Amino acid sequence: MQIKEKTRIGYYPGCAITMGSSSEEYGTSVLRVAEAIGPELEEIHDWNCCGASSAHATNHKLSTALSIRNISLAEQSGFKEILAPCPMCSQRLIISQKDVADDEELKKDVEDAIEMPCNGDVKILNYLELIKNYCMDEIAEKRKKTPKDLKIASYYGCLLLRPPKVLQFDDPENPTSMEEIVEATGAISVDWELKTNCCGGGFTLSRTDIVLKLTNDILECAVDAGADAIAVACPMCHANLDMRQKKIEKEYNRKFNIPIVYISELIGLALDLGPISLGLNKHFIDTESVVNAFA
Amino acid sequence: MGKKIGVFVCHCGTNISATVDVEKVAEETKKNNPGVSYTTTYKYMCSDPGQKLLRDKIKEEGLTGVVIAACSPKMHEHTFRNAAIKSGLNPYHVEISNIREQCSWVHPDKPVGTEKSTDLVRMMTEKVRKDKSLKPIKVHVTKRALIIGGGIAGIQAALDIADGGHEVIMVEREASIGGHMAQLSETFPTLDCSQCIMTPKMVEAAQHDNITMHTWSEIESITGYLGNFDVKIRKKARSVDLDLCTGCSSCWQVCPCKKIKSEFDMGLANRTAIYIPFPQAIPSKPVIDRENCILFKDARKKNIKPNDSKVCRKCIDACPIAPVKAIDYNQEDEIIDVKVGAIIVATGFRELEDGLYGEYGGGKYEDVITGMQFERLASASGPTDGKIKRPSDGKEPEIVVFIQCVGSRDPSKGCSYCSKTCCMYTAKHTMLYKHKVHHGHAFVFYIDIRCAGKGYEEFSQRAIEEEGATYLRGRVSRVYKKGDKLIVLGADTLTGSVVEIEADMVVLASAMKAQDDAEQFAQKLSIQYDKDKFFSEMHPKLKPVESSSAGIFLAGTCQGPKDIPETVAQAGAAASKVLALLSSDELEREPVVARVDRQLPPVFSTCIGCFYCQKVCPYSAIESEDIKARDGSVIKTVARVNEGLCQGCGLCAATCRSKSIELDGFNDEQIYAEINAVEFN
Amino acid sequence: MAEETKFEPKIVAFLCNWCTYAGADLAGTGRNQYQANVRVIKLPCTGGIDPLFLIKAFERGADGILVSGCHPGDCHYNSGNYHARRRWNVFRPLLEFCGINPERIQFSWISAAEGGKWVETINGVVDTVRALGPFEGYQKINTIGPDASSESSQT
Amino acid sequence: MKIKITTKELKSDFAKEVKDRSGIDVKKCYQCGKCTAGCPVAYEMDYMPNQIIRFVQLGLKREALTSRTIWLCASCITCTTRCPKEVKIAELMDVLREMSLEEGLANPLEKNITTFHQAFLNSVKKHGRISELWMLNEYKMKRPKTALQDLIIGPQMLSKGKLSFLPHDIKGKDAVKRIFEKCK
Repeated sequence: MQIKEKTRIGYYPGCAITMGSSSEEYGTSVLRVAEAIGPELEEIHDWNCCGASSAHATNHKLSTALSIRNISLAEQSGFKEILAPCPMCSQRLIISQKDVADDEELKKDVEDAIEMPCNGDVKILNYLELIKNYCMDEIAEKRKKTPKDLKIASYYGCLLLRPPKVLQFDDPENPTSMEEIVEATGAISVDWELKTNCCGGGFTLSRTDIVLKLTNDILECAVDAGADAIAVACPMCHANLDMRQKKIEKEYNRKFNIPIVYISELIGLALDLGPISLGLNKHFIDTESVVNAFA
Repeated sequence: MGKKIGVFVCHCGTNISATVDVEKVAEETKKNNPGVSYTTTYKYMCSDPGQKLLRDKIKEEGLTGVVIAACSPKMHEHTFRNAAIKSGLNPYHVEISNIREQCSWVHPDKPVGTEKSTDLVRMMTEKVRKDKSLKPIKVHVTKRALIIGGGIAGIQAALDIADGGHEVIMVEREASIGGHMAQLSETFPTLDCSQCIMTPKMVEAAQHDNITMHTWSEIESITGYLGNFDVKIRKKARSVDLDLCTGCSSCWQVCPCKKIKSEFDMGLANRTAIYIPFPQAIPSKPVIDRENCILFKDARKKNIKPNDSKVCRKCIDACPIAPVKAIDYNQEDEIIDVKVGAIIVATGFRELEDGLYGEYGGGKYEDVITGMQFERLASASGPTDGKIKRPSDGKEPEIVVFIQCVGSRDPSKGCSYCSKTCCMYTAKHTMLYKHKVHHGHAFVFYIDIRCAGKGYEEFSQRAIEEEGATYLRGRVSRVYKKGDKLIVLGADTLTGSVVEIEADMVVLASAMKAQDDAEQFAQKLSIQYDKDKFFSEMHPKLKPVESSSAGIFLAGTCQGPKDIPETVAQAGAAASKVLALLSSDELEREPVVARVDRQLPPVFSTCIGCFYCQKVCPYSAIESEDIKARDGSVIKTVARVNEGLCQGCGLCAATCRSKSIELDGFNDEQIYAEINAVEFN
Repeated sequence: MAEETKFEPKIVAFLCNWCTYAGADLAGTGRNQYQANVRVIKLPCTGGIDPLFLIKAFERGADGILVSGCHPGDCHYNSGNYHARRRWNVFRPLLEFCGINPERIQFSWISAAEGGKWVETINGVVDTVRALGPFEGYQKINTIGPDASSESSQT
Repeated sequence: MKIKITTKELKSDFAKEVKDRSGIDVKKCYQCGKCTAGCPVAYEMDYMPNQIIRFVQLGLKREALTSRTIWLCASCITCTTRCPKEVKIAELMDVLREMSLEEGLANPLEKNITTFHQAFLNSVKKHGRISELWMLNEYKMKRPKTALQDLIIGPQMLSKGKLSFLPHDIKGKDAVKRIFEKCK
C-alpha cells in the first residue's frame, strides 16, 4: 500500500458549523479528526454563506452565485478538492457547479455577479466521501478505543444523497457509506428503515409542527430497531433530532433520550481524541452513554 | 366382468387442494366404490410426470377404466385420453370429473367442497363402469378453404393458405376487398400509410392462382361438418359483368346520381350510383347501387324489368365494350355451391352507430365526427386530400377535442368492454392533426390510457410529450353548439376541476362493435358468440382461433376488438390451423355418434321404422335401410345412422319411441349410472 | 320444523356440453360462488335428454332438477334446444299429473358466456326447492300408498 | 374549480414558461402520483405535488403560484429521486416559488416560511454569512406569533456557546451585497 502524502483540501465549513454557531461541535470534531488522521484542511479564504434553502427556494440565480463564489475562491487558492461537511453546503455547491456547467448563459451571469471566473474543475466532497476516500485505513491503523456493544443507526437524511443523478454519491435508496465508517470505529450498525427520510430540515423555525412529526417517526424507527445512538453527518438533522428531541418526546408522549452524534465525533472517540475537545458536551441530549461505551 | 377402475385426484397446485381435501376424496372413493382398485392424488396430473403416473398405473394396476378428478374436461380430457392410448387403454374408458371449475373454485368451504367432489367422482366412476370402447371415425377432407370476409384478416389468411398450396374461396360482401384497413390514413405505432401496406396485399390476393374471389357476395348457407362443408354463396347482382368490364371509368363519369354519400369516405364525400368504392378497389370494377340508381327506382315504381326502363341509360351508353355491353341491368343474384374442408370467419367489426350519444350531439353536429371519419380526413387519398378541415365549413380547426371511450367501457350504452384500439388511434390522431395543423391544439379526454403493445406506450407518450397533445382525465358530459364553436364540457379528475373547451371540431373514439348481423351469421354457422355478439373462441387462452365448431376458425375483429398486428397474427394462426387440417386426406373425429340397435340377425332390430328420428335430426344423418329376406323381399325398414354426417347431439336417441337408438359415449346406461350414483340422503 | 330449516336439497342438473356446461365452467374461472347442492350431468345437447332421466333422478331422491342448454337459435346442433323445449312442454303436464310440483324442475338457457347467469339460476333453483321442502313423492308411494296427497295440490 | 379553454386563452403557455426558465418539462409527467406517495410533507399540503404539476401542465398558473404546497415542499428531493419519468419535481417547486414571489402571489398562510427565507437572506446579504441570532431576531420580530416558540432552546444554545452575539462579517461582504444586487 502506498503511503499517502498529506493532501491539501479546501475547507468550506459553512455557517452552521463554524465556531459560535448552532452546530459548532461538528466543525470542531471534523477539524480534530483531520488533524489526527486526515488530509490537511485549509479554510477557504473569506468564504460566504451558500444561501441554503432560502436562496434556492426563492432565487435560483442568487443561490447559484452565492455558491459559486466559494468555489471560485477555492479555485483561486489552487485547491483541487473542497470539503463541505455540511450536506446543505455540499449539495448546493455541487448543484450550482453543475447548473453553470450546463448553462452557458447562467455561467456568464454568475461570473458577472461574483466578479470572478469559475472553471468548475474543483471536486466537492461531503464528509463521508472524505473519510471514505482518505481515512479508512488510518482509522483502522490508529484506532485506540473499541466501543463495547454500541449500536448505531446511521442517518443520512436528504441532502447527502439527493438528487442522486447530480451528487452521484452512494445508493440513494440504500446507502452504506456511513455504516462502513461506523463499523470502522468498532461500533455496531443497526439496520433500519428510515435512514434516508427527511427530517423537515429548514422548517425547524417556520413550521416546527412538520419537523416534530417527521423527526418523531425517525427517532421511533431508530429506537425500535435497537439503536443506542443515531449517527448523523448533517447539522440540520442534528439540530432537529437533538435540540428538538425533548419537545418531540413531549408532543408525541414517548421517551427516546437517544444521543445524536456526528460521525466525526464517533471517529474522534475511536481515536481517543477526548469527548470535550470533540464537542460532545455541547449536545442537548446527554452523550455520556456513547462516550462511556468507548471507555 | 367388473372393471378395474383407477381414480386420480389432481391437486392442481392448490387450485383444487385449497378447498377440497383431495386425500379424503381419494380415500372415500376407494373405500366406498367396489371396483375402484386404485386411487391416488397428484400435484399436477396434466404435467408430464402426472401423465406418466397415469400411463404407468394403467399398466401396473391393469386398469380398464380411469377417472381423473381435475379441471374441466374442456381443458384436458384430450390430454388424458391420449395418455391412456399410449398405455393401450381405449381412450373412451377415461372420464373427467370436473372438481375445479365446478367445485373447488366455486365452493370455498372445504368440507362442502370435499363432499361434493366425492359425489362427482363417484358419478363418473359409475359412468366409467359402463363405458365402452369406441373407435374414432375417419372422415374425408376436402382440400379447399373458405374465407369469409376480405379485410386484412381474410386477405392475410387467404394468402397464407394459398401459399401453402391449397385452394381458397374468398367471399366479401362489399364491392371491393380491403375492409376497414383500406380506409385508414396512417397506422400506429410507426405511422406508415395504410394504403401503402394494404393495397399490395390486396393485389397479391387478387392475382394469386389459388385464390378465387367473390366480392359483392354473401354466404347463403353452410352445412356439413369438419372436412366436408357444403357452402352456398349468393353472388349479389352487381349489374356489371366482371369478365367483360375493364374498369375504364366511362360509366361512373357519366352517372347523373352524384349526391350519394360514400360509405368508404364515411359520408364525408359523395359517390355516383354506379361506382367503385375507392380508386384502389379490387376488383377495380363498378357496381350499381340499385337503391339509389334512378333507373332501378323507376323500374321498381313501374314494376317493370330494369332494362325496360328508359329513364336513364347513360352508363350503358357510355360503356365502350362491344358487342355485348359490360353493364347488365337485368342481372340477377346467383347462387353457387362450393365444397370446402375448413372455414375461416373474418367478418370484421362495425364502428359504433351515430346517434347513440345524444349528449355529444347524437350525430346532429357535422363537426362532431367519428374516429373512422377522422381517418378519412387525414388520409392523403381522402375527401380533403389529407387536409384537416371541418366538415361544416371547410375551416381548419384550431382546437380539436378527442373523446375516448365513446361506446366503450360504457355499460349504460350496452357496451362494457374496452375497444382496445382507441387509445392508440386517438394518440395517432393527435399526432396527425398536429403534423398538419402546426398551431393547432389537441385535447384528449380519457379514462385510462391503455397502450399495451410493442412501442405503444412510447407512442402515446410521444403524443403528449413531443406533439403537445393535452390529455385530460375524465369523460365528457356534453357537447353543444354555440355559434360556430362546439362547447365541450368535461372534467379533469386529476385536478378535480370542470373543463370547458371551446372547440372547433370534436372527434369521438367510437367503439368497435360486432357486425349488425353477427348473431344471425353465427347461427348460420352454428358457432357461439359472446354477450357482445363477437364470435367466441373455443378456449380463451389455449384455443384462441378455433370457433366452437370443428373446422371453423376465427380471425380478426369478428372475435373481439383488436388492432392490425394482432389481427394479422390471428389470421396467420387461423391459416396455420387450416393448413394443418388440410394436410391430411382423412381426419379422425370423436366417435360420439348415434347408433341404431342392429343386433344380429338384423330382423331382430328393435327399430320399428317410425322414422321420428329422421324428422328431428339436424344433419339428415338418418337413413333408412331395408331388411330383406333371402328372396329379396323387404321384411321391414329400419333407421340407420350415417356416422359421417352424425354430429352426436343425441336428439334421435331421446326421440326414439322404441329405445332403439343409443348415443355412443352418452348412452342411457351411462346416464342412468351417473344419476344412480348421486348420493341422496 | 327444526329439521326443515336444516334441509339441504339435492339438485341434479342436466347440462348441454356447449353452452351451459361451459357457462358453469366460466363461473368457476370467475370464482363466482354458488350453493353446492347441485350435481351436474353433462350431455351433448339438451335435445338428447330423455324425460325418463328426470323421472329417474326424482325416483332416486332428487329434490329438484335443472335442465339448461343454449339460447334459442344458438344450439350447437342448430335445433336441439328447440326439441328439448317442445318435449318439456309436453312433459310438464305429465309431471303435474304424476303429482310432482313442476316448480321442482326448471328449464333455462345459459350460454357459455353467462357464468353469472349460471350462478343466479342455480341459487334460484336451490332456494325454490329448499322452500318447497324435500321431495318425498316416491317414498310416499312406497310407504303410504294411494292415500298420499299429491304435492302439487299443497302448494 | 373550472378550467376554461378557448382559442384566446391558449396564447399564454405556463408550461412553456416554466420550461424556458428551468428546463423542466412537465409534459413528461404522466400523473402516476409517486411523488405524492413519497412526499413527507404531502399530508400538510393543500394540493398534492402531482396536482401542482398538473396545474402547470394545464396552464393553471394562479392555482399553482398561490398554493401552499410550493412553500411546504421541504426540498428533500425524494420526489425527483424516484420519479419514473425523471421530472425534477423538487426543482419545479423552486421555480414556482420564485415565480410566486415575483408575481406577489405567495400564499399568506405560509407567511412564516417566506419570512424565514427573507430573514435568512437578509442576514447573508448584510454579513456575507448567517448570523443565527440576528436572523432569528428578525424572523421573530416579523412573525411575533412565533416569538414564544423555542423559549427554552434559545437560552440553552446560548449557554452551550451555540449562538454568537457578534455577527461574523466577511471581508468580502460588499462583494456579496453586490451579488444580491445583480441577482435581483
